[in-house]
Amino acid sequence: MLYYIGAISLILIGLYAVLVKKNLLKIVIGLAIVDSGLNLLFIAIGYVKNATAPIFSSESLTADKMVDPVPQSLVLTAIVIGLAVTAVALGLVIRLYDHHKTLDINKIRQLKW
Amino acid sequence: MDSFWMKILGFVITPLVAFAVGVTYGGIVRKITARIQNRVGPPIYQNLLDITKLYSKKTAVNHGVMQHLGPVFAITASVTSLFFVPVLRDSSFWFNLSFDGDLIFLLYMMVFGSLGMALGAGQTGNPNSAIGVSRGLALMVGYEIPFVLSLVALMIQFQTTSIHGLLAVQDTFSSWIIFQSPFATIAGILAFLGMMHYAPFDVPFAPAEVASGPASEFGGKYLALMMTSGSIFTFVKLVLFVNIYFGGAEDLLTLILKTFILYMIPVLTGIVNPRYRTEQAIQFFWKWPTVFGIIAILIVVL
Amino acid sequence: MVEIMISIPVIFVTIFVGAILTYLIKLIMPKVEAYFALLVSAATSYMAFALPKTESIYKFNLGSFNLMWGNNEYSHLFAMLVAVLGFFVVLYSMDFMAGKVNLGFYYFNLLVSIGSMLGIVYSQDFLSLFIFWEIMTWSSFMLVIYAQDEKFSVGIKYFVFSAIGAYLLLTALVILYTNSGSFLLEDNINNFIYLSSQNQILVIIFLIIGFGVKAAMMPFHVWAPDAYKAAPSSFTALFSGALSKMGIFGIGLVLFKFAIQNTDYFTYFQFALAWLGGITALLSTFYAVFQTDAKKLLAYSSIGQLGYIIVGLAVGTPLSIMSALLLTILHGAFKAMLFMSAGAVYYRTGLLDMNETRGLIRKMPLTFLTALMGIITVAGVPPLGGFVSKWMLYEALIQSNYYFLVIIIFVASTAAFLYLYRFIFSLFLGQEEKEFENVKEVPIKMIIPMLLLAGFTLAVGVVPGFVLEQISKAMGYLGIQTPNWENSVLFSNWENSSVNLMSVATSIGILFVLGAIFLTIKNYRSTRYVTTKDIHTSGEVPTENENLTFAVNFYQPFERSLGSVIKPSIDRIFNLIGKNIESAADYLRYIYTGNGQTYAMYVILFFVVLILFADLMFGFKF
Amino acid sequence: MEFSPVHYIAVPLFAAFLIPLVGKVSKELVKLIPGLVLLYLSYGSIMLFPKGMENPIIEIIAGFKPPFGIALYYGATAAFLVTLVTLLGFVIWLYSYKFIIREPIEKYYMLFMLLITGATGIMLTGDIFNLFVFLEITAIASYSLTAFLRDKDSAEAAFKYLLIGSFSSAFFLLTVMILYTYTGTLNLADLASKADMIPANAKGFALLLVIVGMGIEAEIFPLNGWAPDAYSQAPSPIGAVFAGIVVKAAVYAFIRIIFLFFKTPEVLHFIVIIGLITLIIAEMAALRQHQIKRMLAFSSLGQMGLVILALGIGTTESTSAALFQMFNHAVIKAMLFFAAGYLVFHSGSKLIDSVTGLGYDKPITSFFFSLGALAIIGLPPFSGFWSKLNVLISIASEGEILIIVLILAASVVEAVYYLRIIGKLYTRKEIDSNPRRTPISGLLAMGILAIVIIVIGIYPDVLTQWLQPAAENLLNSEEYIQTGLF
Amino acid sequence: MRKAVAILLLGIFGYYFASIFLSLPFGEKREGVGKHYLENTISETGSVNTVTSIVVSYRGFDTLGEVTVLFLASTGLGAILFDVRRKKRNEQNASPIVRTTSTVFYPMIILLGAYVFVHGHLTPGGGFQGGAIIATGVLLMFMAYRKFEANHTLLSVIESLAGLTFVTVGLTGLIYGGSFLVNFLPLGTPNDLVSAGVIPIIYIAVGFKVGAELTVVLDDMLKTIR
Repeated sequence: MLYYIGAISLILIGLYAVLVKKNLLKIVIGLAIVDSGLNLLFIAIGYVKNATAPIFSSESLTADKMVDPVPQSLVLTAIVIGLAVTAVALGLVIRLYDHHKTLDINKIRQLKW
Repeated sequence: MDSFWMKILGFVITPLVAFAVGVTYGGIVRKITARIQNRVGPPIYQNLLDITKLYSKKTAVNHGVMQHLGPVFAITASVTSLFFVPVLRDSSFWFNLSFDGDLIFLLYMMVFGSLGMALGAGQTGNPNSAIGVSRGLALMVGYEIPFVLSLVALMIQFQTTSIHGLLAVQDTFSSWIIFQSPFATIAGILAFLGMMHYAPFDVPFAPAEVASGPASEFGGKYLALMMTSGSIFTFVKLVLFVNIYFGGAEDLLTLILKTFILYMIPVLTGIVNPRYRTEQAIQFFWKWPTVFGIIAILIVVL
Repeated sequence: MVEIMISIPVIFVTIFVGAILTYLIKLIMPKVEAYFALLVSAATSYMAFALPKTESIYKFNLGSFNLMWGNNEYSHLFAMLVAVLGFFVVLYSMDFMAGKVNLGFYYFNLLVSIGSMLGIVYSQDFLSLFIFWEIMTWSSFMLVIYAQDEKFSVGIKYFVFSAIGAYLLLTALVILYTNSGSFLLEDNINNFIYLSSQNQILVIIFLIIGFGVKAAMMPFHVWAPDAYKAAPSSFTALFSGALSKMGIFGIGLVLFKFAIQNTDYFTYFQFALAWLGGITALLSTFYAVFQTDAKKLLAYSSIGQLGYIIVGLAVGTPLSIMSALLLTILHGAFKAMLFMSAGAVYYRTGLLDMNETRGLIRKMPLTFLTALMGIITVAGVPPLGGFVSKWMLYEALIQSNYYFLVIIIFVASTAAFLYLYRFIFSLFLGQEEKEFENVKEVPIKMIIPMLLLAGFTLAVGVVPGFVLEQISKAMGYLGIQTPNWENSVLFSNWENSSVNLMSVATSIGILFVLGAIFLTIKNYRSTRYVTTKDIHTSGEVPTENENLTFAVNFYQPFERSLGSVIKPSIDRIFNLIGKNIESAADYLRYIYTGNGQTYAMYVILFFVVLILFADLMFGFKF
Repeated sequence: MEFSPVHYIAVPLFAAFLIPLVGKVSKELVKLIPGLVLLYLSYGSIMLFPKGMENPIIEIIAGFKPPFGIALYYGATAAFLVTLVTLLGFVIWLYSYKFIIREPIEKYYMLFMLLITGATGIMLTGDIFNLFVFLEITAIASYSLTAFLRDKDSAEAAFKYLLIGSFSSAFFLLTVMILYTYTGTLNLADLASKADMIPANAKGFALLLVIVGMGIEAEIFPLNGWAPDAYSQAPSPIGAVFAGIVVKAAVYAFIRIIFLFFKTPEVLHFIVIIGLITLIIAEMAALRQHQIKRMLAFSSLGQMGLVILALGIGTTESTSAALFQMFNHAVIKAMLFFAAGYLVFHSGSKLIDSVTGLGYDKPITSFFFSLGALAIIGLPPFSGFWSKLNVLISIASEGEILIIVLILAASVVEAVYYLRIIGKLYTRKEIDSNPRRTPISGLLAMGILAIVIIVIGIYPDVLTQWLQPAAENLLNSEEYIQTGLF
Repeated sequence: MRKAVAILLLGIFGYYFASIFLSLPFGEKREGVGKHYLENTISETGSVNTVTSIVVSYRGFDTLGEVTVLFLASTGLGAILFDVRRKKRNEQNASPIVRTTSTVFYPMIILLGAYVFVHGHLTPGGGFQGGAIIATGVLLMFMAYRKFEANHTLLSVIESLAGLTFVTVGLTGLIYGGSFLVNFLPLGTPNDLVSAGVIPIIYIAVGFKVGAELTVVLDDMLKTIR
């Protein structure tokens, strides 16, 4: 249960950063935090009490004593996607800083109306 | 064959009579006006003399075809209108073409001449003519409203649009329309004031302001023709009003009497009144005469 | 062979393919395209005339809808108008447009608009009617913007109003379609009674407004003066003469095929429409009086005349409908004449401002003659055709209890004299100025259509029978009993109320000739022509530079006497609406603040609102 | 190797991986490869299209039957849209061929290929997590392409897009979590068949997450703040890709999920309302734009609002009308973006005012723009008319007259701002004649689209016959479940 | 203002969010595809690591997408930062301790990464993890030696080749096995290094690819540093 709360808190903290922080880098960090929260949440959902990792490295391990492997594999993908998005975001931040000489999102609003 | 020649004769005689009556009235009016203004005034036949003189005069200049044709339009219109008005009741000799057209037609026919005049006046290039025409047309919109209101009231009341129909109605009830629908008559007579262009509604021709307006550039035979047409036209209007509102006339004498009395209304009004400005004249017609006309229609409808 | 050749698809193929070919020919061989366009329009007009009226039905399917084209008496009436005017306008354009840029574009759109008008009248289903309607709209829009310079709001105004009309039309059509499951006119007419009463009213109102916009019905007329002015005069002749009649075509159809089925409300529709038409006629006449631009004046006049037509249709007695249809045809002729003569003046002088043009009568006598006959016809003065329709309209109105409407119409047509005189005076009469010294009469190809149309108005004025015959057949199609008519005598229902046009014409003709002969023999030769500078000005000799022209504020007294009647301009109201919409749009724009974070906030806000909504309204159970 | 749906994904992907290698050899070849790929896909589409229309083709990936493996679902709707995407993609490539003159061309085409991959993947996949992956591919490619011009504004636009896009992916991932948690499966058909296992409140929450998450990509109001920026700052062909391909894929996925899981009257009503609001606000906002491409972007939002509205009506007619409208919007808006691209290029400014008089200097480009404008307003005889008519008819048969009136009012507004541009184009003005001409490949691309617009406008049956099965396929979730699971 | 609104909105959001997720039973066994995977992974894919079998085999298509996403990230970054002003980097290297350690550890880290992705089907880890480890090694070198340059051409060739390998394996499966990405090689014995059919091949390709791509990403960004 605590895992859920922790993950959800992470998501909310990330969202807060995205919504409130002025600094582009902080916003990107916020997005990354949201991603982490989501991933943790998903992993937590897949957890089974008293179970091990889903690897049949020895004969003694049986299927019903293992956690759900699907969330893990999905999270693997999600992490990579989050990484990619973060990378692109950072690239854009670099670009924006190059042009605007600032990281304040309130000052980067040429396109409006 | 006989009736055919009679008809032709009618076509010839009617304009002559109309001309004679019109010219005489014109003379009388000048006399009366003079007397009231404490002048001696010209003799009654002065207008005839004027016209005759003008006919004999050689016209020196013209400004183009339209000026040339303007008087022709005018005379055509007045004589044609005359043909379509039954001059005397129950006398086919004076009917001419009056069964071939009705009141609405006449209303439009009467405009024809003014239009021609206006075109002729326009070509002369005299600014006064154009001003006169502009005023005249504006004035026309003014008095047309009560007049049409009045006529429509009558048309609806008696279910006819023809003058013969109105005459027949007055015959059957043996009472004039002035008694049957007084409001319509008042509206009509008030409109008639404007139609005759006597003061206070003489804005289009005001000699002192626009130098007789449209006619200012016409002289000689043009003027003669226009005066002729004017005389006939006066007669046409008088006969028309007499026919509509005052039961028409059985013989020439009655006709002359009635028309003369009717004619005196605008004349006498004119003598004692100064000239309105154009917009005042128009607004005059849009006030009381219009109200009377509307009342007339409302009475009929309700 | 010929019978097989002439069918509606062939007509359409001829004109639309012809239009495209004209455009292409312009690219390859300039100067030939006008002749080709003339050929195309001549062929089309010929086929429209020769098209059999009943047997030429053509059915097909498109986009899973049944469509049908066919000719009937009612269509034929309008088709003839379009065909004749279309041909004349192309003929007129040949010289009028010569030397302008983008002629391929011009002829393409001109031919397409002619074709689409034919399409409208030949459509026996609402869908193809609507399609042709829109084609007509954009092709005419293209011509409106064709000659524009910096100002292009005119075209947009035209299009916006057309679009409003067209979309109302579309809404109505869609409602009808869902009712009857088909777009065919026939099915819709038969199934109209199954529509709910509320929808019936809605459909009729939408259809009438939809068609009425094109017919420049108040209060949707605001586009017309500007658009008529902006289009080249040659096209304006068609625009006002034929294109606006498509609205009349539709209104006639709606009133007598649909609205009449709704017996409860039909009289209200009639009443409302008649008054709308009357007010249109009156107000637009007043507006026309104060115009200084010749084409705008004619445009307002056009609106007014269309008002008469709407009145005639709405009053709905046989005589009034006949007058309306006659006026439809006649207005096509005389308004084309007037626009063509205004165009002719423009062609020679480059001016349309009536404060500047003057005294062209001796330079352009034939154009003047056309204009003269045009204004006489508009004014409704006998012996030209306008009188016939006016007379019938008045008789019908008086006899059908529209007491006050008749007054309005009367006043409107009296006031029409004002602007008509202004038009002819300012262009042709008055002082002859030096600057117009070298003006010549326009080329013959422009004169021919004008004079032919003038002849037509005279013919209608004397022997209207040849037009009334087709009109009465068209009325038969609309299911209206035909009033009495004879070749040259007009009848109304009341006794003695008739006009013998023949004797009128004879009388006028004889007297006119007599008078003219008299004056000519006795007078004309003996006078010498003097210039218009040589006039009496109360004894003073005018100097060279003195202004002797009375043109600016021609009807100032009238304007003053009207006072505030014409002040609250409908134009301004629409402008206000447009402005408000635009500023509302401006405010909406501020939603997009440009701040990415705010957009993110919107996302969360939207989500939270959705959650609350879902929880409080549905408790998350959908 | 017979053509099968997976080629749509694998071949462009292959091409994208190949391009850097080829780029070492020849730059020209880099430009040609996407064209060849898209030509091949178009050819394959046309071959496969009739089969897909008859029966859905289920292609199993990696040899595991659903729900255990991932399967591609090539049903009638997907067939219709994928064919549209490949054909349009080819035209866009044709246009890009001479338009994209800015380095790194190699990366442009790689991203373009990946974008096509992602979009077709969204349309084809039958697995919800796979859908997420393809959404992300599309999104990231879009971010990068938006910033492709690398100027001040495009970077800003891309960042906004990325910011909001991240929300989209987060929300969608949450949806996947909820659905997976309760059903234990990820295959869409399987999920739909087990949708009852989800408790009501979780399902409702998932619905909201989907509406927001997919709504961002489907550009519904008020989630579309990123869209005008991205559309207008991306290179013109990418604007066309966004309008013609990306948003179509997103709307398809959105509505597929809604129809599969949440097809209740309340939800459909809500979609109708949200579509209507999107339509009206977008059109109003477009009215006052000063930049031509930004205006096109808002117009695009409005059009998608109309599509969503029509989808929300939820009848076969309305759905087929919506698909028709999607098709038209893709084709016409692509053409408008193409033409606008060169208008901006020729006039040297993004502002609407600067196109004044270009109609005489650049007649063909202007002609295409005008044609597109008239078509998108819905004037016959162009294709836009038929879809609008169908949409209206389908709404009217539900008796919603008010909606029709509102749609048409929005259309009037639309007419105003498009005609303003046409008016400016053909306003006579002395401008310095610009020696630069629109290259032949650009004209060819626009010409192809113009022909499509006119042909379908004159003879809509070419297309309408395919709409019916496509719409039925989209609506019929029973069939989807049965065929999707064998 | 913005803060208050954000807190309010997030409060409501969090409340509902939590109320939905907290009602999920925690740590319980669930029916579904996961169970099927656990039970059949060895027989169907030959991989003892179920996560790997899911990632590469059952849901191999996802992984293709995943690889694509990474590829996209590097391509996109390349496009975005194409001609960004190259700043001159601080010439000064890190301290000798760091440099020495880095030099020593660099090959080991690379080796570890290689180990992780080669043994992806046997032990926790796989292509992505291995690739990431490799990139870490490179990052270490970047930090230690300011002049350390990654060979862009080589990296992009590796990237492309690895990607092509993946797709080619997939297409080969389509040709030989009837469906895209299907295993067309013998499964071998579970827990052997050479087993599980195409999984190691794919994971090796992925490992190279991820390593190369992350390196490219790092390099792209580092070049912009002041």
